[in-house]
Amino acid sequence: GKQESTAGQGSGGSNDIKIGAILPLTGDAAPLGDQSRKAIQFAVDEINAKGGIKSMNGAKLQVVWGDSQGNQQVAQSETSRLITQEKVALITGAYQSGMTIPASQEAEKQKKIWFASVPSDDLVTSRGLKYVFRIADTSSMRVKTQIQFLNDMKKKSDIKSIALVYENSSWGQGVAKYWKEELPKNGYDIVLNEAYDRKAADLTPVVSKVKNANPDVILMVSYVQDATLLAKGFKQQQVKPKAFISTSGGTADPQFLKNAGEDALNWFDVSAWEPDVNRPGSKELDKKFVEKFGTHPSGEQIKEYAGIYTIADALERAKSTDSDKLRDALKASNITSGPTVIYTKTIHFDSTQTLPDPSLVIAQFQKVNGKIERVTVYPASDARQGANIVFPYQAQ
Amino acid sequence: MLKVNNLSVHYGGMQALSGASLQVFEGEIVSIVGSNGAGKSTLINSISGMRKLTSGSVEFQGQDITAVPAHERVGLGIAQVPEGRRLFPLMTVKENLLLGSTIPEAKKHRQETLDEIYELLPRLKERENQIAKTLSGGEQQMVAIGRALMSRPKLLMFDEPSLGLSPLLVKQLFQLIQQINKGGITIMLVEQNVRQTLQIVDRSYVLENGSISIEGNGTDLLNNEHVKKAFLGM
Amino acid sequence: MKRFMPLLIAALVFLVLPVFVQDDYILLACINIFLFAYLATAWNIVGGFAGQLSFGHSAFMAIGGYISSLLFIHLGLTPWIGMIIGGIVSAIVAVLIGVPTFKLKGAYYAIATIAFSGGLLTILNTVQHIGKIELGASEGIVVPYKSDATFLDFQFVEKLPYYYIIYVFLAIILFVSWYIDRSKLGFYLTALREDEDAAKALGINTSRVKLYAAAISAFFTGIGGTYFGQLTMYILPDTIAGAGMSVQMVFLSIVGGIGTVFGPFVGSLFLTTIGEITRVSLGDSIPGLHLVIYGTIVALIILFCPKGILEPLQNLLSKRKERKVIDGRVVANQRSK
Amino acid sequence: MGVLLQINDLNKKFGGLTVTKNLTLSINEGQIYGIIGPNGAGKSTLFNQISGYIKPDSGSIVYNGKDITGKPPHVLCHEGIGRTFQIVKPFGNKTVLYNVAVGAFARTNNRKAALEKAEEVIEKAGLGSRKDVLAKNLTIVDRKRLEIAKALATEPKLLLLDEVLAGLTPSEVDDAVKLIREIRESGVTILMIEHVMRAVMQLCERVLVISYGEKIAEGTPQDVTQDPIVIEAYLGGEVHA
Amino acid sequence: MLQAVVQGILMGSVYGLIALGLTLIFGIMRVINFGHGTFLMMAMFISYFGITFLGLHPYLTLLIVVPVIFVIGYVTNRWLIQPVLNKEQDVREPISALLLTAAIAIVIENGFLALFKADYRVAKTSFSDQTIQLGSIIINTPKLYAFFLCAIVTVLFYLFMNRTEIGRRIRAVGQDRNAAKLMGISVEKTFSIAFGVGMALLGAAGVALLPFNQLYPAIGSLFGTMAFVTVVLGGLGSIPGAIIGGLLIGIVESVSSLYVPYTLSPMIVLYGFLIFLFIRPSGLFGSPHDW
Ligand SMILES: Nc1ncnc2c1ncn2[C@@H]1O[C@H](COP(=O)(O)OP(=O)(O)OP(=O)(O)O)[C@@H](O)[C@H]1O
Ligand SMILES: Nc1ncnc2c1ncn2[C@@H]1O[C@H](COP(=O)(O)OP(=O)(O)OP(=O)(O)O)[C@@H](O)[C@H]1O
Ligand SMILES: [Mg+2]
Ligand SMILES: [Mg+2]
Repeated sequence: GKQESTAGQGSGGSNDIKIGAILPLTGDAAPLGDQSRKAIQFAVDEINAKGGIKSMNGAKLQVVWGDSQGNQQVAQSETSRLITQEKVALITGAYQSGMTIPASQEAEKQKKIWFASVPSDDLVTSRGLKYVFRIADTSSMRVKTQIQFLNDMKKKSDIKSIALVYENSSWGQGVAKYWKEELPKNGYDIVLNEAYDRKAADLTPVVSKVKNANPDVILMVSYVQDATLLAKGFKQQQVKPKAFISTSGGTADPQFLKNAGEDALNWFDVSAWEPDVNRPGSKELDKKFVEKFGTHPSGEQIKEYAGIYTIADALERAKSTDSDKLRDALKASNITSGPTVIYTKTIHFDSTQTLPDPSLVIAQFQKVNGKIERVTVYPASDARQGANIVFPYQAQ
Repeated sequence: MLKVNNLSVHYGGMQALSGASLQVFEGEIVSIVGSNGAGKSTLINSISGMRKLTSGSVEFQGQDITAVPAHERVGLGIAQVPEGRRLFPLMTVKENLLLGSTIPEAKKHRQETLDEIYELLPRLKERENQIAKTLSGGEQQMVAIGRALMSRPKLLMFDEPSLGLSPLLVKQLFQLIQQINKGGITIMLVEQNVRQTLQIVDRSYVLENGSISIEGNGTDLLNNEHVKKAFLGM
Repeated sequence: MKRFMPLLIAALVFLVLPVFVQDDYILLACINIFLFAYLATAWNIVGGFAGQLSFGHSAFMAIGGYISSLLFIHLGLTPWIGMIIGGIVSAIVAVLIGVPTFKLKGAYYAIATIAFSGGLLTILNTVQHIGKIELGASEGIVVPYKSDATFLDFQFVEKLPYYYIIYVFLAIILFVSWYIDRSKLGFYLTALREDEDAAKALGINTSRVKLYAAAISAFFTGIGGTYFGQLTMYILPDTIAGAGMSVQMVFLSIVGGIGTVFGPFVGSLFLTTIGEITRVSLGDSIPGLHLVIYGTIVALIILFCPKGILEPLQNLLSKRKERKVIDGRVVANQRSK
Repeated sequence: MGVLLQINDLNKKFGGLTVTKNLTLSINEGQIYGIIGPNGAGKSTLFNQISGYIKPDSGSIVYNGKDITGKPPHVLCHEGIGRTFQIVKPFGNKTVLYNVAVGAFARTNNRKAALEKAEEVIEKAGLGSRKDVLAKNLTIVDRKRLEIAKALATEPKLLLLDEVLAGLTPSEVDDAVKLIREIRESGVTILMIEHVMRAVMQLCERVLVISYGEKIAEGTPQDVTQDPIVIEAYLGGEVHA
Repeated sequence: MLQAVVQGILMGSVYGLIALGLTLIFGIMRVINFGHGTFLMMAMFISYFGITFLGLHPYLTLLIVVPVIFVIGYVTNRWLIQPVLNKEQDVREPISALLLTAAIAIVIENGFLALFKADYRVAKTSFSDQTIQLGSIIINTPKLYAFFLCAIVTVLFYLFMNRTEIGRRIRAVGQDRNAAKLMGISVEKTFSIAFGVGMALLGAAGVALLPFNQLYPAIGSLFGTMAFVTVVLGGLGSIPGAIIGGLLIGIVESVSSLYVPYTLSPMIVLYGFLIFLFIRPSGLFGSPHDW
C-alpha cells in the first residue's frame, strides 16, 4: 500500500504546498542548476509575497530541492525521495533532459506531475506519459525558428552551405537530428557535421575543420565553456562565415557574455527570451533580477520563472494538490496575462502536454555604447526598438 | 662503543631475534657469524634502525638510540654496507658516492672524503660516471663500501660483503676492510665465509636461532668444536 | 556455522523489511545499496580475488544493459533472457580484452581498463545507430514503458518487485562469490594473487584462471547492467558506461575489504547509506557540502582501517583477538571450526 | 632404470651474461642428484629452465622421453615436475593447509579430496601441528618444509629442490635428510641444489658442479669434492680434509 | 595538417607538464594520485585569485602558485598519505593510498564548489585573444606562451632532479628507499618534498592553462584521465616519457580530428594507446622488469 498524498492544507497543520525541484546542484552542470534554483526561488518568493495560492487559503509555496548530481540514478532516487518522504505536490526540473527522462518516468509511476520548464529534448513529452508537462521550447521548435530566420536572411545574401557544430550530449544531438532533417528540405547543403565533447579541453581542431569547410553559415549547440572556447577559436583562426547562429543554452548564459562576449560579436542566437525583448513586464522583471543577482536572467531562468507561475495558476484552479485534479487543471491552462507573457503569449498545452508555440526570438551580440549586449533583432514584433540586423557577418 | 641489549625482533608472527646481546669496543673488528637465516642481517638492521624492535635496546657511545629513526643514526656515525649492496642502480658511481654524504657533518667534508675514497679505491675514480647497475659485482661492492665511508662513520657495519664475489676478490676485500679499520673506523662484519672472517677479526659472536650462542676471539672460535662442526663443515 | 549468523540475520531482516517499511523511497535506497553491493561483489571476483584492479567495469554494465534493452525493443525478447545474453557477451568481451591486458601489471592494467571503458563510452556517446538499430548516441535508449507490463517484461510500477529481484541477485552473487572462494578456482585465484610464480609451479595456468575470473565477473556485471536499465528505464551512456560507475565498484570493495567475500557488500551497505544520508540531509544546503562530508568519511576510513571495515567489524563481532602471544612467540590463533 | 631427465647442450644468456653454457646432463629415475657451485653460478637459473620459468636460448630438455623445452610451468607441473623456490614463496596470508591444498588441486577438482590430500602431505612433511598457522607467521625451517609440502602435494615424479636445507641447524638438517630420503623411497626422483655439503655427501648419488654456468665436474660426491678444480672454484681455495 | 600538428604540440606540451607531476609522484612513491586533476584545479584557482585580486600578470602568479601548492602538496602527503603508506609499508602499489587520493579529490573539488560556486571563470588577460600568424598557421598567443612555459619548467625540473642535492635525494628514494635511509635521508620527508614538487609542476601547468581555459571546480576531471594515459604511455615514472607521451597524445588528438568527428578523437587516442600497450606493455620508457 502506498500513501496518496492528500491536499496540502490537511497535512500537519502546515499550510504550505511543497514543490519538489530537482536540479544538477553539483557536478559539472552545477552552474546551470544553480541559475535555475535562483529563478525558481525568485518566482516562489514573489508568489508567496503576493499572498500565495488564494483558492487554498493563501497557502504558501515551499520548494524542496533535490540534487541530481547530473546522475540519472541519483535523479531518480531524489524523485522518489521527494515524493514519498517530502510528500511534495509535484516536481519540477531537472534542467537536463538526460536526467528528466528517467526521473519523470519515476514520477509517472507514482502518479505525480512532472513539470518540465527547461528540458528541451522532444523525448520528454513524446513518450506519452500522463503526468509530464512541459513549457520549454523544444529542439525542433528552435530549429524551425532558425530555418525561418535563414530563409529570411537568404533574401539579403545567398546562403547555401551550412556547417553543424554541436556538443555531443543528448541535447546537441537532439538538435542536430532536426537540422539534418529540415535543412536539406529547405534547400541547404550541410558541408560539415561536427560533434564534439563539451568537456574537451581544447576545441581548436573543431575550429580548424570549420575553417576548412568554409561554410556560409555555422549552426551551433553548446554549453557555456565550449561556447566560449569556440567563440575564441573562431575569432583567433579568423573564421568568417555569413552568419554564426547558436541555439541558446551556453551562448545565452550570462557567463558567456562576460567571458566571450567580444569574441562572439555579431553572432545570432535563438532564444525564448531576451532582456530587451519587446514584451509587457519584461523590462521590470529584468531590472529586479539585476538588482537581486547582478546579472540579467537567462532564457532558461525565465522559463523556470514562468514555469512556477504556470504551476501556481494550476494550483489556484485545481484548489487541490491531488495529482489528477492538478493534471486536469494544467491541461486546461490558458494563460494570456500575468508574468508568463514575458516568456510567451499564451501558456497552453497540446495533446502531448507540451507548449506548442513558445515565442522564440533571435538575438544578436552587438556593441551598444561600447558594451556587448544581446540585442533582440528578430522577429520584428519582438525586436528591440531601433535595432538592426547585421548580416552578412562582419568581424570588428 | 656499541651495546646491544636483549634484542628481540619479529617479522609478522615469526621471531627472527630473541634476546641477542653484544658489545663492540672502539677500534675493533668484530664479526657475527651464523648460518643462513640465523638473523645476522636482522641484527645489523636493528642497529642501523631499519628494523623495529619487539624488545631490547641499542646504545651507541653511551647514548640510548633505540628510538632514533634510521636516517638520524647515520648522523651519529653509524654506517652500513647493506646485504646485496643496494646501490642506486640508475645513478652514476659519483652520484651514489655523493648520496653517502647527505648528513650536514659529512657534507662539509664532502670533497675531501671523496678524494680519500678515490685514493683508497682508484677503480671508482675511473668509473666515476658509469651507471651503477652496469658495474660488475666486485665494483658494485666497492661503490657500496665507498658510499658508506662517505658519511665519515665511526662504526661501519658490513653485511655479507663477500657474497657473490670470486675468491680473489674476497681476499682483496678483507684486506680493504682491515685497511679501513686501521684508519680508525670500528668495524662490525657479518659473514658466512666463516674461516676467512675469523682470521681477520679481533672478536666474534656466533648467532644461532636468533640469539648469541658463543663469543670469543677469532682463533678461539676457529678451534671451537661446535663452530667447526656447524660452519666449517668438519 | 556461527560465522554466518550475522549474515543470516541480515538476510532475514532485509527479507522482511518491506513488510514494515512501505515507503518507496526507502525501498529505492535499499535497492541502490543492494545493486551496488551486487556490482562491487561481481567486480571483486576479478579485482579482489584475482587482484586485477579494473577501473573499467562500467563497460560490462553498458554491454549488458544495451544488449538486453535492444533485444527487448527490437525483438520483444524478455529482458530475463536478454540479460543472460548480455552477460554472456560481456564475458566474451572480458576474455577478449583479458588476453592481451592480463600481461600488464599493476597500474598499467588499471589504466588500460580506464582507457578501454573510456573508449567504449566515447563510441556509445557518438554512434547514432548501427544499421537499423537506434543506439541514440548520447541520448541513450529509453526502455519502452508498458502500462500492461508483466513479470516477463521486467518492469514494475511498484518498487517492491525490484527490491526482491536485486535481493535475489545479491544473494546469488554472494553465494557464487563464496563458492568460488572455497572452490578450486578460489584457491587458484588466491594463490596467483599472493605469488604468481609459486602458483605456476603448482600447476596453475595463471592466465587462464584470470580469464575465468574476468569472465565470471563480467557476466554478472553485465546482468547488473540489465537490472540497472530496467530499474531506471533509461540507458544513458554517461551513467551506465561512465567512469563514476566503475570507480564506485572499486571504492565500495576497498572500503569494505577487497578480496573478501563479504567486504564489498559491507562496503556498499556502509558507504551507499552514508552517501544517501549526506545527500538527503545536506544536499539542498550548500551545493557540494554533502560530497565534502562523504569524501571525508571515506578518507577517515582509509586512514584508520586501510584494509577495509570488514575485518575490524568481524573482530568486533567475534570479540576475539586475531592473535595471542604465547611464551613470547606469536602464534596465529586457530580458527574454531 | 631409465633416464628421467636428459638435458642437452643447454645455453642461456642474460644480456651479456652467460648463465648456462653448453650444459649436458642426465638423471636416472629414482636418483637423488645434486647440483653445487658458487653463488651466481647459474644453478637456480638451470632450475628455472627445467621448470619452464625461463626459456633456454638453445639446447633441449627431455623429460620422460618428451621434449619439454619451453613449455610453461603449469603444464610441466601436470607432467609431474614439482619444484621449490630458493627464496621461499608461501601464500603468506593463508594457512599452511590452504597453501598445500593449492598444490593438491593439481590432481583433483574436489575440495574435500584436495584438503585430505593436503593434510596427508602436511603430516608427512612434519608440519602437522602448524597446519592452521598463517604461512607468513612460520619460522624459516617450517617455511622450507612448507615449500616441499606444496610441491609434494602436486604428486611430482621429479622434484626440484633449491637450497631447502639452507638456514637449518645441523639437527634440522638431519631431519630434512630423512624426509628427502622418504620422498625418494616413495618413488620420486630428486634434483637438488644445495650448499650444505654434509647433506650433499649423505644424500646424493651423483653431483654436478657448475661455475659461471659451465659444468666443471660431475660424479659421485666423493670424487667431486676431491677435484682440485672444484676446490679452487667452489670450496674456497683452501683444501681441507 | 601542419596546423593540426602545431596545435597538437602546443596542447601536448601542457599534457606533458601535467603528467610530469603525476609520473614523479608515482615514480618515487608508487602512489597513483587520483587527485591530480583536482589539484590542478586548485592551482588554477590560486592563479586566478592572484590575477583578479592582486592584479598580477598571469605568469607572475607562478610566484604565488608554485610555493603555495608546493606547501599544500607537502602537507597533504605528510599528514594524510604518509600515514597510510606507513601502514602498508611493504606493499608495492598501495591501493588504499590510491583510494585516499580519490577521496581527497572529492573533498577538495566539492569544497571549492561550496566555497566558490560552480561558475565558469575566465582570467581576462591583455593577450588572451591575441594570435600570431606563421605562414598559414595561426597560433593563439597564450598557447604559445604556455608551450614555452612548459618547456622552461621541464628543463628546470630536469636540472633540479639531476643537478641538485635535493633532486638526487628524491631519485635515490625512488630507486631504493631503504638504501636511502641508510644514507641518512628521511624517506618521509623526501616523499613529502617529492609530492610537493609534483604539485608545483602541476601549479606551473595550471598557470600555463589559465589564460586560455575556463576555470570551474570540476575542470580537473578533464585533464585527469589524459594525464594517466600520458603517464602510462610514457612509462610509469619516466620523466622523458611523460613529456613525449604528452606531445604524442596532443598530436594524435589534434591530427585524428581532421579525419573523424572530434568526439571520436578521445576514442582514437585511448584505443591507440591500448594497442600500443599490447605491443609495448611497459610504455615508451618504462623498464619491462619493473612492473
Ligand atoms: N622482511 C622479512 N619478512 C619476513 N621474514 C624475514 C624478513 N627478513 C628476514 N626474515 C626472516 O628472518 C630470519 C632472519 O633473517 P636474516 O636476514 O636476519 O638472516 P641472516 O642471518 O642475515 O641470513 P642470510 O645469511 O641469508 O643473510 C630468516 O628466517 C628470514 O627468512
Ligand atoms: N632474470 C634475470 N635477468 C638477469 N640476470 C639474471 C636473471 N636471473 C638471474 N640472473 C643472473 O644470473 C646469474 C646466475 O643466477 P642464479 O640465480 O642461477 O645463481 P645461483 O647459482 O642459483 O646462485 P645462488 O647460489 O646464489 O642461489 C646471477 O649473476 C644472476 O644475477
Ligand atoms: Mg643476511
Ligand atoms: Mg640459487
